[in-house]
Parts: sequence; structure tokens; C-alpha cells
Amino acid sequence: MRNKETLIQDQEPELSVNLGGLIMNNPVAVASGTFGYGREYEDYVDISSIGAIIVKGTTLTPRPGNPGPRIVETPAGMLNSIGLENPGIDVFLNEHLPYLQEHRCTVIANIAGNTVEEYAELAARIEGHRGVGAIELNISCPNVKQGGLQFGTDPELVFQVVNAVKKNSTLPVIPKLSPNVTDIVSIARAAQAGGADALSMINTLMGMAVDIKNRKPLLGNIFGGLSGPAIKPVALRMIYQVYREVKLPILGGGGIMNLNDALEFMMVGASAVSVGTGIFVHPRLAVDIAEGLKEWMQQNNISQLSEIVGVATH
Amino acid sequence: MRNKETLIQDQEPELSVNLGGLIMNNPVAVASGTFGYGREYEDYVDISSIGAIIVKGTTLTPRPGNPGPRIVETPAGMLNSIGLENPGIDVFLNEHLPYLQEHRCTVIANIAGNTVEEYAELAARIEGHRGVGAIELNISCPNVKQGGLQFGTDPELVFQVVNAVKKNSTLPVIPKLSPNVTDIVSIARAAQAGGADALSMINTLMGMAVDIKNRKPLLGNIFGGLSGPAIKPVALRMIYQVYREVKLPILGGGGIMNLNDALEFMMVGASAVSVGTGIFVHPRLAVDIAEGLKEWMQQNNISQLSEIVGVATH
Amino acid sequence: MPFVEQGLVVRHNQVSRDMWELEFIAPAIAPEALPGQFVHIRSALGINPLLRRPLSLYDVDKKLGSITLLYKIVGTGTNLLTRIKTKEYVDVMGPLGKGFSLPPKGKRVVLIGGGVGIAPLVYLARVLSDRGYQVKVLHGVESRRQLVAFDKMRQIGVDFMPSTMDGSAGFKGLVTELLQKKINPSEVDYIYTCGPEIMMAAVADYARERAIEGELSMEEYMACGVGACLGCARKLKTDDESYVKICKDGPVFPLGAVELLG
Amino acid sequence: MPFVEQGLVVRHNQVSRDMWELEFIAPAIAPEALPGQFVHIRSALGINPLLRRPLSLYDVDKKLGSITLLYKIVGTGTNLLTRIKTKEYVDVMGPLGKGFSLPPKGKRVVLIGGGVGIAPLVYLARVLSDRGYQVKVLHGVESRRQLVAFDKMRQIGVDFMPSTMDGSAGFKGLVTELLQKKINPSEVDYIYTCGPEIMMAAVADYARERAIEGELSMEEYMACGVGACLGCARKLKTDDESYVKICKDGPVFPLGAVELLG
Ligand SMILES: Cc1cc2nc3c(=O)[nH]c(=O)nc-3n(C[C@H](O)[C@H](O)[C@H](O)COP(=O)(O)OP(=O)(O)OC[C@H]3O[C@@H](n4cnc5c(N)ncnc54)[C@H](O)[C@@H]3O)c2cc1C
Ligand SMILES: Cc1cc2nc3c(=O)[nH]c(=O)nc-3n(C[C@H](O)[C@H](O)[C@H](O)COP(=O)(O)OP(=O)(O)OC[C@H]3O[C@@H](n4cnc5c(N)ncnc54)[C@H](O)[C@@H]3O)c2cc1C
Ligand SMILES: Cc1cc2nc3c(=O)[nH]c(=O)nc-3n(C[C@H](O)[C@H](O)[C@H](O)COP(=O)(O)O)c2cc1C
Ligand SMILES: Cc1cc2nc3c(=O)[nH]c(=O)nc-3n(C[C@H](O)[C@H](O)[C@H](O)COP(=O)(O)O)c2cc1C
Ligand code: FES
Ligand code: FES
Repeated sequence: MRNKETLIQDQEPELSVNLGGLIMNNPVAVASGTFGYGREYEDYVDISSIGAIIVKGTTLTPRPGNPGPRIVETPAGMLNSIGLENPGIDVFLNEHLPYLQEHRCTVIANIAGNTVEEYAELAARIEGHRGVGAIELNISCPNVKQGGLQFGTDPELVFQVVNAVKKNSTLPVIPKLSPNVTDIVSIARAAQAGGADALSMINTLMGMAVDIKNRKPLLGNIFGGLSGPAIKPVALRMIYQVYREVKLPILGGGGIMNLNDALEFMMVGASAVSVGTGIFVHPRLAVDIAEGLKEWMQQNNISQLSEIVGVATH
Repeated sequence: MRNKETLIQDQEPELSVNLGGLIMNNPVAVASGTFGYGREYEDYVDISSIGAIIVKGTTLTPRPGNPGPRIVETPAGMLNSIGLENPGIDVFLNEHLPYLQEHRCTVIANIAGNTVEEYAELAARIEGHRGVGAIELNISCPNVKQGGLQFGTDPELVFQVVNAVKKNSTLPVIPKLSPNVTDIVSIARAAQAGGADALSMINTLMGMAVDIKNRKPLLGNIFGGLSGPAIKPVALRMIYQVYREVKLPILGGGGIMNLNDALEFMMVGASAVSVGTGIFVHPRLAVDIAEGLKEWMQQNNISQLSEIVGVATH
Repeated sequence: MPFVEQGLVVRHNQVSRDMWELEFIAPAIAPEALPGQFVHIRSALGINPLLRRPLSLYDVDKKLGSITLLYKIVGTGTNLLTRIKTKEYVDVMGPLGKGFSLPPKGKRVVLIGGGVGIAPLVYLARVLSDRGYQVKVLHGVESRRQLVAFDKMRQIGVDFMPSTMDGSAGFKGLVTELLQKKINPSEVDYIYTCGPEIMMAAVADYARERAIEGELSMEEYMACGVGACLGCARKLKTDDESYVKICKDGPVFPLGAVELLG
Repeated sequence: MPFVEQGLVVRHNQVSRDMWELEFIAPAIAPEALPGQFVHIRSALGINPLLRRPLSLYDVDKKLGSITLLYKIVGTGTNLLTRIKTKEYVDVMGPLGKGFSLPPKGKRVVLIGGGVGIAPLVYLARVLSDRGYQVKVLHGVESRRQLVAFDKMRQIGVDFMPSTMDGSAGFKGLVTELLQKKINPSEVDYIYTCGPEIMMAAVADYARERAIEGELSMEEYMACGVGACLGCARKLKTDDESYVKICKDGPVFPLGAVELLG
């Protein structure tokens, strides 16, 4: 929607961002678990033009995932309980990464472990593999050693995981924070203390749905992660809180469906954004938002994204 | 929607419930802050037929509330930052309560304090006033003594507040749990230890929205409470978790818009439910759901609500 | 007494690039409806949008029992509203709020509308004119095509003075300039206004300086529409502690009573 | 190659109490579309419902470049879908999934549909019939009014055998009873089926006992429709660790390959 009265700048606005060391051509990434390994969407969009592809969460050994149903739609959102189905880190590195590298994609690996050691080991395996630009740490997994408590809900564990991964990696490390916590700022601080280069937020809210006809939980796994527009207000609030207290770049997401949503995230402090659930509706969403953002910057005489990042927090 | 093949029972199904000592004629209440003091909706519905009217949160002294905008719509939800505007406990007891008593309403008072002592004092003031059937404790308020930390996020404070109120009251005491916590079960346990007669859950999720045109938070108070269908999956999950661990009756709510939603809540363990945001759309929602529930029970040969409460948790 | 009813849509047409008129039969609400009051309507079934939308009574036909709304397309709700077809039903709650009060007999009144703010002034003009008041209506818009109330105002028989920013009809410039330049304040006893707050603030200043009384109609985000949620709060100018509720204490207030934005 | 395109609706009509046919022009998708594949469509703009809905290719007219869907009203999505009018556009993604395979030339095939499960079998019947296979179609419904594919099947020219629970047309009883009682298994070389899982399970048992090969078309809740989200998982019978994805590995599978519910 071009406004005729708007002055169009001569210079092209600068869309590229440095996210804690990872250079993205534009600030719109696709979220882990929603874009597979890229090739699933190759027919719909030039995947190399996406800001960054965060691939499906990867574990040390293959995981079959949870019994179904694994997804269900909820008001303005969806629940998923995929259960981290994935072929394991070796298959990712040997079979999926080469494809993404060939297509010159900016790739963020997403790793998940049951113990601090597993995270460290995953980072070590990735180290040296060309084609991975950064590591996102999914810390919303139950920690088997601590009896299933999620890593992402305990500042001390967050510190340990980030720290262990940093020791084994030369890549930018981006912990992905769980929103299911009382105090998101203390988690973000722990991540920073552990050496995080940027923060990714937010992962899904834990929720459930009931099949009233059969009088039982709808998901095979009972609980699932809530994503989509429903969680946007919570995501914005947490990013706002963290941006003001922690000086790390933020990759923000949770319910982004269009350019305006992306702008909301940037204005509360996200240097870059990710789209997840929105992809299922519009496979081209990431690049469409990036293009829309460029046009919006031109119309609003903004040459650098830094002019709007966090502007609503002052 | 009556199914012709269904056997209709001879006996009327029993809709009344005992919620920790409070007898409700039917299990559908209206949530605090969404139904004023009842009279605001007297033109639309016979307010005496509502399961329970939970009145607007009341403090010791009058509060003007927050600057506007105070509300904004979000995907399948809304944010509010009313800021507990209310005329104070004395005006409630002397001006609003008599009206509700005259109309033979089942009334639950909702109280909020800045300190444990304020909660205790509020309960003492209510004590002996006929017409109040139970006390709901809004523990999502910042605790001024502890530097603004919310009562509802700290098990120790929850215990103290509930305990102090119980000492000053002969009424059923129903703490209303905040969902903005890592571990809802530990909060529920603390409430139980403090002597709670039932639990109300959930209050709103903390969120925000951005006015991208003016590049600032949309609400005058920046943050607000997210309510409506968007939060239903989170509410269901928390009730499910608490129902399995804590043996107290639960007043469940968060996004209920129709009978099916109410059934979902009962099946994960709510003995009674509350409708809040839904009232704004359908002023008669509470009684409509209660009537629908009766019909549904007849169609499904259910004579007691206990047959479905928690059925999806086994 | 207000009601929730299903209004049968008898007319629904676009009247300018971004404005529509919606007329529906509301046998319970229409007989009670006063100028300045509003209805709270569902622009679509389902949960998107979730809340009702407040819209002023643009016109009321008490014989037919119909209510007409004039609305501007702004976002999701008003966009979806355009989809409702004649013979379908629209879920309406009303009449809500406190309407305009009528000045003592014989007073000469001026109605000043900005853009879609003309909506509540048409029904008001009709009632004032029916009761024999001398009524002048000033309507400020961008361009003549937005003078959507022209026919109604002519039919009612009031003195209608448009202003357009592009000069395509009537006075060229702001409606407040029209007021200042073309209206003799000594012939004005009472002012009603509705429009952007910056415009209403200028009208209020004009009236205060000339000691003319009047009323304005305000807007604020609303959830319940009946004073229950305390969402639509605004500060009074006289009292810096408490808030009025636009839906219940208003939407009509004395000029200068409420703090305006901008 | 699959596409996302805006399909111009050329026909949209109710064909039974709860079933509708929707035909739209899809110049990119239609030429590629194979029997058994599906499209992923948005039943309304906005975020309610949020996700696309998977619907089988009921019929494809390659000359016209049109696709016809047959859908049953189930919940929000299919309810809202009925609102789309001719000359409007529908947002479609497809063709998706692996369709039916064709058996060796000369094989006698039987298609067994239950309820709206007839949808993918019409386009399949058309293609099989075009290629000269001898095709029998069994369709089980509650009552004759639900035999919505009757005209199409006659036009295609296949042997159509209905079964109704109330006996209002054809065989009285379940379609699996019709299969058992009226079909000579020695005249059946290949079976295709789509319908409730309990019905497909019975068909699969029937085929296994008689060593007849065949395929079925499955349904599962879907988000992406392209194998990216791993949401539409089902267990294989042969392998108790890993899951297939209905959207990408299916929706068509060999009879007996996948675990069925009920
Ligand atoms: C008493 C009253 C009378 C009104 N009368 C009219 C009228 O006659 N004609 C007309 O065109 N408009 C009128 N408005 C404004 C109208 O309510 C909004 O334009 C409309 O709600 C926008 O809804 P939306 O979904 O299209 O916009 P969105 O921006 O998508 O709405 C998002 C939210 O903001 C609220 N909102 C947005 N703008 C306004 C606003 N200006 N006032 C109040 N809430 C707003 C919506 O109700 C909704 O809750 C009136 C408002 C009030 C309070
Ligand atoms: C490959 C495939 C082909 C299909 N072909 C047809 C067809 O040709 N005609 C037809 O009428 N139906 C078909 N279905 C089923 C159809 O997708 C569902 O009936 C429809 O999605 C229901 O949407 P709703 O919003 O009306 O229902 P709701 O119950 O409100 O939907 C809620 C959620 O559940 C999902 N859902 C509900 N039922 C089903 C189901 N049976 N299968 C998959 N997801 C479901 C919806 O997609 C949505 O995400 C097919 C399903 C699949 C997977
Ligand atoms: C189907 C699905 C699978 C997901 N898998 C992962 C995953 O493997 N690792 C991870 O860190 N996040 C995962 N997520 C979370 C998303 O990456 C994202 O953080 C979340 O969905 C919120 O963003 P959205 O609302 O834009 O979808 C998954 C989300 C969905 C919907
Ligand atoms: C406008 C508004 C005001 C509210 N005020 C209060 C309050 O004063 N005290 C309280 O305990 N909860 C308050 N709530 C929370 C509701 O009682 C309810 O717990 C919440 O809205 C979730 O339910 P819902 O989704 O059905 O609205 C308020 C909610 C809204 C929307
Ligand atoms: S909108 Fe609820 S008090 Fe005015
Ligand atoms: S629907 Fe996403 S993998 Fe099948």
C-alpha cells in the first residue's frame, strides 16, 4: 500500500543485519520446525533469499517423535506436539546441510539435548561444517538428569548449557527462550552470562485442547506448544522486558503473520524476526515481509533498521 | 442441537455445585472485572440466575485506575490494563452489595491488596456482611513490600496471603492463580497449604501491543492482561496439571465463549467455570451456557456434573 | 431499555470510497433510540474480530423501526462488516450511552462534523429540526465525494454548509476555519460537534472564548459498552483523579468537560 | 510442481444437506493434478480459521483448467467456505501428496467409498475409465440423497453400485457388506478405498484375506501440507518406530500399510 504523498528516498534502505555475528541479508528468518530443511518449500519460494533458515530441531540420535494427533488448531493459533522428530545430527549434517549450502542459504542449526553434555557434543559435531551460520539452542526440552525439568526454566541450567556450547563452538550461539517462566529477564541474563551472542524469543507456550466427544486430550501427547497470532501479545511483552535489561540482539517471533506484526516486534526490540506458523498459511511469508519492510522503510525515510529497533521502549 | 436418537432422561440433571463450601445453582459464573457489580447488565439478563457473580476487584481504598487506552483487541483476545479502578471496599459493601443481595444473586467478592495485611483487612471488613458467598483473592497484584513482585508468582507469598485471609474469614476462600509462572502446581500447593477452599484459574497472561503508527505501546500502561479465546489452551493445560496434583475444587476460565469451551474446562478438572471476555460479546453468555449444559447432560445421560469433571485427565 | 437483537438488513451500500451505510430493522432498539446514542454491533460471527464495534445512530426511522449506521472502513471489523448482505441479520446491542441533550426552545444551534463524525449529527439534526429549532450544519471533509450526508441534510431541511480541503465543494479549508470566518457567533446559542479530537478541541476553544455552550461526542476503544469493564476511560478536565467512561457517562459530554488528545 | 494460486470460482453449490461442490479455475495446478492428490485451501481470509484445509481433488477438467472439490461441512473452516461466491477467488495450494498408482493394464478394479470419502474416487474413476480399465464403484451412504457422485459416475460410465443404510437406494446396509455379498472376489484385481477408517480397515481385511492388492487414502490433521511440520504423522504397520507423513508420503498408501484407528 504505497501512499502517494510519501517521499521516496533515493537510496535503497539497508535490510541486512548482524545478529550477534551472523550476517543476514534481511531480518526475516523462518522458525525452527516450520520450514523443515528448506527443500520442503523449494517449489514455492527462492529459499536462498530468506533472511535465515532455522532448520528443524536436531538431536544427537534420531528421534521418532510423538504419537498423533500431533497438531490441532486453536483460536488464532495451533498446538503442536511433534516431539522433536528428527533424523539425528549426522543425517542433518551429511544429507540436509549440503543441499542448503548448495542453494547458498543462510542456515541456523537448532539443537536440543537431554543433558548439558549432549548440547556441548552437538555443538562440537557442527563445528567445522561449512554452511552453518549460527546455532540456536532449543532449551525447552526436559532435562533428563534433573528429572524432566526444562532447561529453559532454570537460570542456572541456562547458564550451563550456553556456556558449554560456547566452549565447543566458534559460531554465534543463540539460546531460544521458553516463555513458560515467571521471570524471562532472569533467564535472559543467565544466557548472557553464559556467553550468548543473541537471544531468540519466544518458543511456544505450553497448552492443551480437549476432544469433548471422546472426553480426552486431543493431542496424543496431551500437552503441546501454542504458536500463532494468539501468542503475539505475550511475545511482544517478553521481548520488551528483555530488550530493556539485556544488551543482546534479539531474534523475535511468535505469531507474526504480516509486515505490521514484524514491525511491532522490531519496535519492542527485535533486531530480526522469525515466522513460523505463518509459513503454513503463506509459504512465501518470510520474503514477502522482507520486501514489504523495504518498501515501508522507503516510505518512512528509514535507511537503517536500527532506527526502529526498540523505538517503542523509550 | 438435540439429537433425535438420544434418550432423554426422565430426571432433571443436577446443575448445582458446591465449590469449596459455596453453593452455586449452576456452575457458570461471570468473571471479576467483566460484569461490573451486576447492575450494568441487569437489562440483558436475569442476574439472579447466574451461577455466581464475581464482582470487580476491590481494594481497601478507592483507586482511579490506569491512564488510557486501557483496552485493545488482539488476535482472538484482548488486553486490558484497567489498573483495578474501583471505589474501595466500603462503597462496595454499602452501595453495590445491597443491590446484589436484593436481587438474590450469588456473589463472590474479589479482593486485591498491596500487602498481606491489606488482604487480611479486606477479608475482615467483608466478614459478617450478608450477601457475600465467597472471597476470590486476586493475587496478580504487585506486592509493594516485596518491591513489586507479584504475590501470585511466589509460593511463599501465596501461602501467607491465603493463610492471613482464612484467619479473618468464615467464608470459602478462593485464590485466583496467575498463569505467568513457571510452575503452576507449586503455587496451587501453596494455596492449599494456606487453607484455600477452592482455586480460581486462570487470571490473564501478561502481554502488550504496539501502535506502529506512533511507534509506542498501545496501552497507556504499556502492559496489560491477555484474556479471551487466545489463552484457552494455556488455561486448560494449567487446570489439567493442578487437578491431577491438588485436591481442591477448581473454578476454571480463560477464553470460554460457548458450551463446548465450558465442557473442555470441566473435562480437565474444573468443577465450575467463569466467563469473562465472552460477556462483552454475549451479555447472556453465562446463563446460555448453563442452559446448554443442562440440555447436553440430558442428551448424554449425565445426571451429575461430577461424572464429567476431570474425565479427560484419567 | 437496551436490548440485544438480530437486525434484518434492508439496505447496505457504499456511499464513498471508504464509507458505507447500513440500514436494518431493529423493532426493540429503534423506538428507544435517541440522537447521540450508539449501538454495539458484531461485524462478523466467530472470534475474529472478537469484540463488538461501537457505531453511532446515523439515522432512525421510528415508523419503519429501522436504524441506519454510517461507517468508515478502518480495520478488520469494519472491513468484514461490508460483507453483510441485505436479508441477512446483524447482531446489535443498544441503544447505549447518553445522547445529546436538547437546548431550551428557541435556541439557534450549529452542528459541526468532521469526516465520518457527521454520523451522530444527522439523527440529531432530524430531531432538532422536527422540534422546530433553527439548525445549521457544518461538515468538513477532504473532498466533495465525502459529503455523504448531503442528501439527508437537505431532506431534513437544515442549513447545510460544507467545507472541503481541496475546495471541490463549499468553503475551501478546515471546517473550524469555516466556523470562524463564515459564522456570526452572535447567532449561535448552542454547538454540537463530532469528529477528530483535534477538531473538537478547536471547536471547544472557539465556544469557550465566546461563552457558547455545547456538547461533543467522543470515541474510545470499548469492550463492554455498558460501563462494566471500565475500559473506555478518559480524564475529566475538572477532576484530575477519576475517569469517566465514554460508553456510559458519554459518549456525549459538555464541550470542554473531558480532556482531548492532540 | 505445486503452486499457490488464486482460483476463480466458477461454480459453488450445495449438493446435499451437508455437502457442497466447489469448482474453480486453477491454470497452474489443474494441469499437474493427479487422482488421489489434494489441495490445501484457505476457507476464509484472516486468522479464523488460521490454517489451510486439505481437500481431495474430486474432479479435474484439464481442458478448462478447473478443479472441483466435494466437501462436507464439519466445523469452522468448511462452514465459512460455503460463503465464497462465484467470481470470487479462493487461495489454493497444490497439487499435494502422492496420488493413486495405476495397476497393470487389464486389471479389474473396484473403488469403495464411504460418505464424503467418494471425493478422490471420482477423479480416479475418470482417469481409470479413460485408460480403459474395467471399473466398479461401490458407494456407501446413510440415505440416497447423499449419493452425490451418482451423476458424475454415470457420465464417466463406470458400473456404480450404491449402498444405503436406510435402503432408500441400492443395497441396504454397509458398503462393506455390499462388497462381501455382491462382489465376486475372483473378478477383483485391485481395490481403491477412501472413507471412515473403520470402513477402510474392513476393506483392508477383506483384501488381505483374499490376497487382493490395493490402496487407500488417509486423512490426518495438517498444518503445512508439504512435509515440513511433521504434524500429520501415522505409524506404519511394518515398522513400529518411525512415522509416515500423510501429506507427503500419502495421502495414498498400500492397503494394510498404515495403522488405522478403530
Ligand atoms: C461511541 C462511538 C461511536 C462511533 N460511531 C462511529 C460511526 O458512526 N461511524 C464510524 O465509522 N465510526 C464510529 N466510531 C468508531 C468505530 O467504532 C471504529 O472506527 C471501529 O470500531 C473500528 O473497528 P475496526 O475493526 O474496523 O478497526 P480496528 O482498528 O481493526 O479495530 C481494533 C480495535 O480498536 C477499536 N477502535 C479502532 N478505532 C476506534 C475508534 N475510533 N473508536 C473506538 N474504537 C476504535 C475497535 O473497536 C477494535 O476494538 C464510533 C466509536 C465510538 C466509541
Ligand atoms: C488429504 C485429505 C483430503 C481430504 N479430502 C476431503 C474431501 O475431499 N472432502 C471433505 O469433505 N473432506 C476432506 N478431508 C477432510 C477435511 O480436511 C476436513 O473435514 C476439514 O479440514 C474440516 O475443517 P473444518 O474447519 O470444517 O473442521 P474443524 O473440525 O473445525 O477443523 C479443526 C481442525 O481439524 C482439522 N480436521 C478436522 N477434521 C479433519 C479431517 N477429517 N482430516 C483432516 N483434518 C481435519 C482441520 O483441518 C482443522 O485444522 C480431507 C482431509 C485430508 C487430510
Ligand atoms: C510444528 C512446529 C514445530 C516446531 N518445532 C520446533 C523445533 O524443533 N525447535 C524449536 O526450537 N522450535 C520449534 N517450534 C517453535 C517455532 O520455531 C516458533 O518458535 C514458534 O512456533 C512461535 O512462532 P510462530 O508463532 O511464528 O509459529 C515449532 C513450532 C511448530 C508450530
Ligand atoms: C476488562 C477486564 C477486567 C478485569 N478485572 C479483573 C479484576 O478486577 N480482578 C480479577 O481478579 N480479574 C480481573 N480480570 C480477569 C478476568 O476475571 C478473567 O480471569 C480473565 O479475563 C480470563 O477470562 P476470560 O478469558 O473469560 O476473560 C479482568 C479481565 C478483563 C477482561
Ligand atoms: S466499554 Fe466497558 S466500560 Fe465502557
Ligand atoms: S502437514 Fe506438515 S508434515 Fe504433513
